[in-house]
Amino acid sequence: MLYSPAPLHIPDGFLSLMVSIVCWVAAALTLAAAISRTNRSLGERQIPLMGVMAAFIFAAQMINFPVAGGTSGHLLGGALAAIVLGPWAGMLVMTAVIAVQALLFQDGGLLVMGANILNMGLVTAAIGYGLYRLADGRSKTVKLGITGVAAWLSVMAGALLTSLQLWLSGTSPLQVVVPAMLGVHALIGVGEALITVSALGFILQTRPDLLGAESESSKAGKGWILAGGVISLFVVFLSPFASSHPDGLERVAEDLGFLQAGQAAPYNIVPDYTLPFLGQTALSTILAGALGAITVGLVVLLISRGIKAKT
Amino acid sequence: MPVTHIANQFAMPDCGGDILIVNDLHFSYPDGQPALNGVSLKLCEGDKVALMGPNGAGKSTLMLHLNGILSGRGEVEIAGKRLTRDNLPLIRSMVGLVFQNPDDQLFSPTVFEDVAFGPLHMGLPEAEVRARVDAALEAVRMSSYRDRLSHHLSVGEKKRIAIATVLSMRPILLALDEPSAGLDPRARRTLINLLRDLPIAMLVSTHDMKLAQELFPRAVVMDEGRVVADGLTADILDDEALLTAHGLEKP
Amino acid sequence: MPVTHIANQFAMPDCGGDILIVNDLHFSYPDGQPALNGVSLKLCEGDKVALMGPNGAGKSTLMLHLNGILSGRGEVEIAGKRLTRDNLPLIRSMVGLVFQNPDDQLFSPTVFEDVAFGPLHMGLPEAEVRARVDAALEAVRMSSYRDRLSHHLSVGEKKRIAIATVLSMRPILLALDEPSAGLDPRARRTLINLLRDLPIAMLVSTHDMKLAQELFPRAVVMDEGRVVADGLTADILDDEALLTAHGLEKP
Amino acid sequence: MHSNAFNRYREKESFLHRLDPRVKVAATVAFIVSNALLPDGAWFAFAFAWAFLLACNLLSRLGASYTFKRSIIALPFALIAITVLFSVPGNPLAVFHFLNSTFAITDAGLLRFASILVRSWLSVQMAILLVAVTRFPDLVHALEHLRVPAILTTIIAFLYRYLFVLTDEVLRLLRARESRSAAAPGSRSGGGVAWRAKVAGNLAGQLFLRSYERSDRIHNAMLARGYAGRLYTLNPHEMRSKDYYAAAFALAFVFLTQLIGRF
Ligand SMILES: Nc1ncnc2c1ncn2[C@@H]1O[C@H](COP(=O)(O)OP(=O)(O)OP(=O)(O)O)[C@@H](O)[C@H]1O
Ligand SMILES: Nc1ncnc2c1ncn2[C@@H]1O[C@H](COP(=O)(O)OP(=O)(O)OP(=O)(O)O)[C@@H](O)[C@H]1O
Ligand SMILES: [Mg+2]
Ligand SMILES: [Mg+2]
Repeated sequence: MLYSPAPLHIPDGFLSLMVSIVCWVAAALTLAAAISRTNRSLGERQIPLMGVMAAFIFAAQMINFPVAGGTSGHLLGGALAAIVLGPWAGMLVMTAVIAVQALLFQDGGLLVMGANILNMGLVTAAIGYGLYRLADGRSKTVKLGITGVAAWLSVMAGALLTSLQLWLSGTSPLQVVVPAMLGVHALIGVGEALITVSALGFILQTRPDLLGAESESSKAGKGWILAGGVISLFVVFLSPFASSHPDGLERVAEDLGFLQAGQAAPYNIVPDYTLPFLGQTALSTILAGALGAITVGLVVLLISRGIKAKT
Repeated sequence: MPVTHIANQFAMPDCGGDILIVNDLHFSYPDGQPALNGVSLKLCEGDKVALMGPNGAGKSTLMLHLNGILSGRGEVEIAGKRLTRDNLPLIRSMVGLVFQNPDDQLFSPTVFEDVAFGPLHMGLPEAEVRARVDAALEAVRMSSYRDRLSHHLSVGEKKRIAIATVLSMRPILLALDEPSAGLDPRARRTLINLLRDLPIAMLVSTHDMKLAQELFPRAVVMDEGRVVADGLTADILDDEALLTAHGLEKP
Repeated sequence: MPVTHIANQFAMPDCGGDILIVNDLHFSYPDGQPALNGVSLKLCEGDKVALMGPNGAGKSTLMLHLNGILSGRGEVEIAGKRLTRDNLPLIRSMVGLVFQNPDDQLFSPTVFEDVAFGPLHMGLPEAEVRARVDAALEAVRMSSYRDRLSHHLSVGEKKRIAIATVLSMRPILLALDEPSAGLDPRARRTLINLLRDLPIAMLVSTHDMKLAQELFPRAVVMDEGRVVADGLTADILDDEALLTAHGLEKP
Repeated sequence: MHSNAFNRYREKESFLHRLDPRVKVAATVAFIVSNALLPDGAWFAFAFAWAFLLACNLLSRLGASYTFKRSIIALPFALIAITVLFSVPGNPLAVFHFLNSTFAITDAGLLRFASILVRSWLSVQMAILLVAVTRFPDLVHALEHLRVPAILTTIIAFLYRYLFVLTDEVLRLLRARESRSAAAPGSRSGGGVAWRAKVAGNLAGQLFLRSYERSDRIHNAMLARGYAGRLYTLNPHEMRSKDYYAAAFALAFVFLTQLIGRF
């Protein structure tokens, strides 16, 4: 009654071991960066703040509003967390939320938790914060407008990543999973955007002092804008492509040599883990690795910028 | 063994219950905790009744039944209308429920938006909404707070705005859950005067014996999910044995 | 115009303030809101003092100064030690501050961890920590709750555990912020007995005049960031003019 | 108020309840990894894993079907995998005509689908059992010992503690909204979707402010008890010999499952 599982939480068993591990590595690297940044830049007050904020995100996910015909919209909160807490703290907070959801409610698995963290915590925070910083110094209306777009895109990004992971794991064919996930989440994203915007509006109206205090230096801000922008573009261009021309995506993979000619679909390569790190899983490894690499690359970029800004 | 008293042991004027009739209400929370074990209660037009009892007696649970937020076995009737799933929205416009913590009640950024929520949700036209907000704020003497941020008000002010948020729906019954908790004596006094002046039937749960004594001619005592006494407040507060048996104290 | 009373107008036994001396303390919140405007106060060994005053008088703010969580202009001295940045850890082990809402005070998942938090952060060895936890739980008569999860407790139980969390630091002064708020009469009674039995000096802010009357021989009244009266509780509660001027009421 | 929905621990006296939480966490993860490692259609190995799960269920004294009843949670997600029934090339088992298209369930597709479902179903059940026999604070301690960064475990511990407080707060807010969601006689009620979304956002904003201010008060409470930026905890757990045996046993089980699955 209190807790309803959300479709983005992948349970154990639905991702291949390889994809799970690659996602874990990507998530762990990003989190390591987040932890070192948070430890370095934020005071001792941060521990209770992040802890209670994690509980806040958890509780806020229960707030819903009736849309029509018995359906209702609700919040995932990744973008909101990053905007109000800053990106690094936002990521840690979302990670804690996802971990507790998995541990306590089996909403999302343990082995696949890396993927869930990546999809719902890290990417959403990067997009949410990156685009929000784009609105630095603009009017409140512009800020809220951009926040809405960011919130919507963050949900779409999560959905897209989820579908790609499912595809690479051979759990669902690309031409089914991408349109289905993106279609559903385009609507969920609207709910997310509406609630995020009005929650932020509420905070801007009552305690504007709370926003802005957490914002990082302007240089690091640029890094985030870049990161958020790149991921957003990735979503904006890949989503329509992936949903209307799923064959195209496979063709690209094929042309690049990932796919052997004549193989009908990548999910045909049912992972056979006699040699888990080599062999026939090469394609999924490489593609999932590419996804991870994008994330890690962005993180490295950001860290180097952050360190430069410090010295 | 708690002393049990027959309900209505004290003489009370009777009107048949034209505003509220609760009949043999039973309710258990989902975790199996029984909270109401057959509550019966009647309220007449203009009745101002105190609802007393120790922690866990079921007072808040009973209040949540009055406008169907919880629904247990038994009957609840407001102004002759049986509470059912279908007329829930209608009933909610007739019963104004004010929660203990005004922070729970006030969820909008400004006072105006909060007081307007009920009328807006009722689908009233804008002019009517504005008129009702003004009237409600006037009634709690907070007209000048119309555009303030609720978040920055003092507890006492928040309490009064919380009452305005339900007055704007023109309820015929007010149900207030521990309205004086956390108020300092001055704010408490203001509240008492406000409640005294509101020309509306009310059921007020409270641990504040003095408030009950001053404001409510009639009192209902609950314990363990049952009404254990119902009568003139003065009589009840005089009954030492009753009070101690149910964890209450003389004011 | 509020009536102003000279502090210490009532006769009080004097010890020179061997536990707590607050001298001319001023403090404004970062948003410019002045909260303390020259507070002076002394407490002797074993003194049990009620701190009364309307909402916003500055009671909580004063308490936060006693162990340096806030620090304004003026002097605070605990057991002869001036409160400075350097001896903050020492002072914090001597002043046990209990906040109004036990949910803020009990931030660890289990009762044991919460009560152990203070001693652990004082750097005591493990055996000593365990002994102190046991003693503190014993003092509030909650030994059997050692391994319970904090969120499963009732308000009254939480309140007692909250007191244990500071008793485990063996403070010489307890500062309790509105300990009886939200308790029903039975839980309140338990708390009163507990406080009466604790052999330790305490400063207790409260809106509960009856609690003050029963438990504390001495009372301090604050309003607008100042001490406006300090004396025998009985005398203060008899001074009708003083009470109404500062938003208080006779119990 | 009570949010017992969040308490997944079931109090019992059993071997599993007393086992060191580190062992329980590690064994659960090993079990789940082992499932993921099994190839499709390794029915004997799956059955063996299931037997192990049943044995754990019995050892926990929660009853053989305790985790089964609660494992429905992963079912909705199975919808996403259902298409592999049709999409994996193989010998058609059954053919449907629908909207001018032909769908064929293939034997390979069925094998893949069933394998995904079984893997997930076994893994979810073991996780359910883990939280049923381990109190959440102990789980967090286990994560600490297993070298999860302290900042994360601390956030998780706070999250768990305030989960109860804040969800109660949210429930009260939702209740307040509900109780004023009224209708005038004869009028349609509810307002527009955007307005309702705005109200939901207001609730979230309100909750945020209250959480933020609460974190301030908690910080004060921590300072008052000597917190100065570093958190110290007592280690409440100690590995005993029976914990080591249990760990070794779980490890042996995983190896055996893999052997069965492959040969
Ligand atoms: N959400 C809930 N879930 C389970 N049990 C509940 C819940 N809320 C209340 N209870 C239980 O129901 C009983 C009645 O509670 P209720 O809150 O109605 O008492 P009350 O008379 O209002 O007490 P108080 O004076 O403390 O407000 C108590 O035993 C309480 O523990
Ligand atoms: N964090 C804060 N920031 C700004 N002003 C504050 C803050 N906390 C309190 N104040 C203000 O400082 C003054 C003193 O507040 P304080 O909380 O000390 O009063 P109090 O006597 O404890 O009142 P109460 O009886 O309501 O608890 C009030 O005017 C209050 O509005
Ligand atoms: Mg109640
Ligand atoms: Mg205070």
